Amino acid sequence: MTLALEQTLNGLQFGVMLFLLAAGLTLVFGIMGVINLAHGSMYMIGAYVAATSAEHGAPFAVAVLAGAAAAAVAGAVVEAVVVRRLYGRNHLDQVLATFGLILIANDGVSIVWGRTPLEMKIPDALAGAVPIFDISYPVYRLLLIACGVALAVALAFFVARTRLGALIRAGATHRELVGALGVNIVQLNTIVFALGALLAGVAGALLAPILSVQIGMGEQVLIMTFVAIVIGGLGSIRGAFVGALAIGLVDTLGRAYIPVLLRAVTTPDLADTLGGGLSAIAIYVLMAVVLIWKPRGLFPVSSR
Amino acid sequence: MTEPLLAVRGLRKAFGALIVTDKLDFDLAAGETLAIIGPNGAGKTTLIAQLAGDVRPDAGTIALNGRPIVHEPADVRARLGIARSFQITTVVPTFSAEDNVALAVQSRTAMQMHFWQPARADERLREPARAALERVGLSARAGVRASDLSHGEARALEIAMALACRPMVMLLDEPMAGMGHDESRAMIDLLRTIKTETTMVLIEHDMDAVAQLADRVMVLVAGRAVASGAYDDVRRDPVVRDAYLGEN
Amino acid sequence: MYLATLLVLVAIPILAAIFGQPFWVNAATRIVIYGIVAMSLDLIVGYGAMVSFGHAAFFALGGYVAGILLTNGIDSAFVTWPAAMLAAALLAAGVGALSLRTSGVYFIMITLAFGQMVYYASVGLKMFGGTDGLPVPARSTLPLIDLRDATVFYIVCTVVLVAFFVIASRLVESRFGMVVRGAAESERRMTALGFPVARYRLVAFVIAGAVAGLAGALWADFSRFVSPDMASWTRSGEFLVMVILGGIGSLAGGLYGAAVLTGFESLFSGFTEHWMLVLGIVLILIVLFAKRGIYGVLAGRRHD
Amino acid sequence: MLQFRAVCAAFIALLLLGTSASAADPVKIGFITTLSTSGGYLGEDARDGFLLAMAEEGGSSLGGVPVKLLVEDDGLMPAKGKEIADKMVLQDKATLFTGIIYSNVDLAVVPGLLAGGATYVSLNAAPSQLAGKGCNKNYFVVSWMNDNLHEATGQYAQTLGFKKMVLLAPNYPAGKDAINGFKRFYHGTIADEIYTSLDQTDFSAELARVRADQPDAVFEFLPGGLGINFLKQFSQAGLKSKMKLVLSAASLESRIVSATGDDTIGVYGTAHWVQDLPYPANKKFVAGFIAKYHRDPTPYAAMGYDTAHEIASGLRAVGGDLTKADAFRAALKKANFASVRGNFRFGSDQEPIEDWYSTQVVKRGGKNEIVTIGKVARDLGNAYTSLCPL
Repeated sequence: MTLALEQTLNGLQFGVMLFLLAAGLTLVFGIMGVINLAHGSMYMIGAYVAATSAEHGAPFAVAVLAGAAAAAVAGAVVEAVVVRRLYGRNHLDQVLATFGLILIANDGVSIVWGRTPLEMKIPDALAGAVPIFDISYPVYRLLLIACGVALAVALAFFVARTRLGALIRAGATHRELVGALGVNIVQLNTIVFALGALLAGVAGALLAPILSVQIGMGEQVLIMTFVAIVIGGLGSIRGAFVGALAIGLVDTLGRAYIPVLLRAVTTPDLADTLGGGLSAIAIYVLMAVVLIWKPRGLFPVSSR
Repeated sequence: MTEPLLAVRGLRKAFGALIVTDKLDFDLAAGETLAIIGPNGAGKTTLIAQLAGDVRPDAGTIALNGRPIVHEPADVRARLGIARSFQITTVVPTFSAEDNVALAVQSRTAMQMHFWQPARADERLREPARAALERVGLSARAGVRASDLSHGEARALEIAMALACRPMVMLLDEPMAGMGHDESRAMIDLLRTIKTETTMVLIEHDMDAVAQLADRVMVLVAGRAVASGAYDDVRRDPVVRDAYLGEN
Repeated sequence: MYLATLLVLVAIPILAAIFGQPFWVNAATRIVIYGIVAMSLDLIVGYGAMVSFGHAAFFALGGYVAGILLTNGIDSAFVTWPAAMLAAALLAAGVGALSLRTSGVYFIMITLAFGQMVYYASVGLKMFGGTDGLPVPARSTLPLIDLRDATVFYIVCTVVLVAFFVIASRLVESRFGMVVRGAAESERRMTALGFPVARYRLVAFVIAGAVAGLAGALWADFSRFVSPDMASWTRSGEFLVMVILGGIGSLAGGLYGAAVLTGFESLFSGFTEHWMLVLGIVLILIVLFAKRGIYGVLAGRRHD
Repeated sequence: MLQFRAVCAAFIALLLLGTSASAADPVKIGFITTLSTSGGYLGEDARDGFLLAMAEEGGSSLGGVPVKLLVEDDGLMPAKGKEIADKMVLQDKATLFTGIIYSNVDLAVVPGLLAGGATYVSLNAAPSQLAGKGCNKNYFVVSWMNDNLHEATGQYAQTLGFKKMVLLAPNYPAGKDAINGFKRFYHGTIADEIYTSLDQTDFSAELARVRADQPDAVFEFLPGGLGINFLKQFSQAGLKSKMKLVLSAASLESRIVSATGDDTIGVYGTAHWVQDLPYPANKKFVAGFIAKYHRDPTPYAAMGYDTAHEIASGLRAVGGDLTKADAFRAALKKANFASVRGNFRFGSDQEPIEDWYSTQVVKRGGKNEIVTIGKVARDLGNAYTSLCPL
């Protein structure tokens, strides 16, 4: 039982972090109709800059902000230089160009930082573990859950209650209308793109102390992020939240329990073989099932 | 008494709280041209969509030649003989006009897949396609990309495609929408020649066209048929005048 | 242009012999096999607007089927190649039937999901080597023709390529092809005309999958090694890059894309460790400025 | 016509670029290694160690023989490695190879090279398939036989007296081998064997299982980035105070230590080479490496360096003439060079016989270092030697 609680917390933590990435990706798709494979690179940049800032003595919070800011700036630059030219182009062109951006980002990072993974320490105040019932859970992971949920709430508030948020909502469903209102679409796009990159950068910076900060970290998480937003329905922030949590939980609980369950019904050797494979594909099976059941995801956005 | 070609009974469709088709019953006799008129939002296009199979009704039956088709998807209904034009021209934009009509000719054998013979050199497709283009007056434009046709030409192309299917029923959703006066004239003349040889359901706002083409007029208001009959009778119906024509 | 391409294909082994560079034949064989896959992918992407992000799964399955048969001593090409095609076709039928319920980005993602499932399945199957891959003991055999000879094998692959090019060229101009192409642009219209669009698409998908499977079998023969990375999503991505790079919807473009991507790597990786950076920039420039890829550049303005 | 010319011109350009690379004289050494992906730094260190040895001779020769090192990145993909090998054999006519880091690439590449008559000197991967019955007269292993890596760790865990352990490895053949190797020398209770995915970054689910199992100690074989993530998360989960970690050399090296900070302090390890080994060759290597690259060397760097010297000894004996195959082999087999590990020689199967050390991470002068504690095994060979007909 306590194991289940711990695994659920782990799944939640993974899910909310995935949401930070998914929110940006789904907004960019919803508003600009762009598939941005380079979103993972923003996450990587956030992590690298945060880790480097921390190494040069920046306090933890400052390092995270630096990472987020760097990702936002990178996002704005990428939008202005490349992505802006991809609006209205077909998805294939977008995939190819943003794939090119991934290559540039990865090689760029290896030129600046080298290939050795970077380390970022957890601040001492957050390093311990707290007892929850009879398990002790890392404070830092609880903080991640809290940050993720807080940012999700802030984002929901921002989209629902602010003028910019209203434009973003309108933009997701009625792009022409927003243009007709005399809003500077070019600027709105840059802002949204930078906002998405910022959230990805926050995720990268927050996860840097847990994960190794290394080249290629963006692509691993990118695929999962796509799975999450596709499950949720492209363009839907609510969908991204549900999808990200579903992925977080299914992936974590799958890894925790599929091998154990299999061991109960087959030989250990077969269980290990199958278990590893099955838990790795669990999220893809989930996505395929959702799409077969609802071809436009759980919360389809009407206009697209 | 002969069986109606198309029989609609108790058709109902709602989008949430909005009822767009409300217990609709009507028949269509072979050779008849039925015009459906009504104010915007009366549910005309949704009705066509339900007849064609693009939208599933919540309740009711549709029978073509006595065969229930309400559960058949759009492509099956098309093969059973329902051809349609769309409110917004829907053709294959990068194909030439002749290619588009040739596809319509080919659709008569839609279930057969031929993988080898070049379709563009196949006179069994091209010859009927040219004939259909000729009928709608597009012979000179046969080789032009559909997306390069003028609006009126593209509408005529859709009619040619519907013709080339040799359907039992043609469902035409505002064939004259967006046309200038002369284009409309030409289209009305074209449809008059066609109506003698097929059965037609026509949505139209242009009352001139309705007067000239329709054997019978059905007036839809908020999803319900408030009147049905010959154009002149319907025009004089006080309910209709009140709900619809009175606005003019 | 086709004549020149054919001439180059024929000239390669001759020039390789003259200059004493047997590696050219080797490199050209690789390009030809990738070209077959890219062409098969172009058939569905370029003509059917079915952007499959899981095409490598069919390539890998074909490779594994041939590899497993060869490992078990069944070496007639009349068995290994058709078996690979059949297996890939069956997989494509299943994947296609489920995936074609979706469209657009959702189709991209669901094919990716199925691709990942195949990938993890190949990783999990330890009896076939798992991540270590499966060494293939010998090439398939044909009567009278010695496939062990590099040049002969190259010629056979080229014959397959040219044959498929001819077949595919006829296919896209046939009645069947017109329907698939029409549906790519206006699914509504093709449905309203009475074409069972999903069935046509499925047939196209299965043909493409089967040919990718055949290419996989050729690859197993060629490299005498099959491994899960044949099925990885990055491999699927590379195939898409080849198609777009070469010129989408041009069939022959697939070969050019394969040649450029493969050639690019072997040329630049010699000069600089950071060749991926260069590739990234080139990809972006091609998307932004050469809209019909290499084919478009070579063919000049398209006529129709 | 224009298009025709364009295709031909492009092709000729490609040809010219291809031929320009083929000048003849120096001995070509194919160095196929992993430079990208999360395992990229492993190959980078191996290459840099090798280059350091070359630099001691001025940078372009080994054993007084001019050499040209052809370095290419296999991207951790077996098929890619094979592609590169084919190219180096056919285009560059290389007959001497080294560099491969990962066993799966090794198994795809090396048998083909050996079958073609080339010589392979391994600086890292040495899977069991190529030991024993699979041995070959042209195959030399300077580093370790894969099993040794984990056998030594199993031995050390046994010596440390752990009663109950949990073992973790990625779900791939080398992972299974690691766990089997460990179990060959460790005889306590094994509470759980956990297999992870090779591309996994978060180990929270596995750590929760470890916590529930309550072992005395944990053994993991998670090389490169995998290990960094695991060690950080292990410490963050509060498990470090509850149980010990005992790791093999692949999972505990200077880059992992530097990337995990204080999370590795106190962790036990085993290695055949440690930075603080007192041999003169090692002192020279460590000083030279730090001076040249400004970072601490890993075992991969040490093995790159040793392998270069081993190849140098062979080249010197035949004056760079690799057609004298028998003489070259005989010279290689003598291992006539001063290894950074001190005691090193080849067994009859041309796999190493060497000492293994126990290590621990300690903080020394503000820096975390892996230090030698003692010897776990002396002259450790491998379990397959008797099966090798050589």
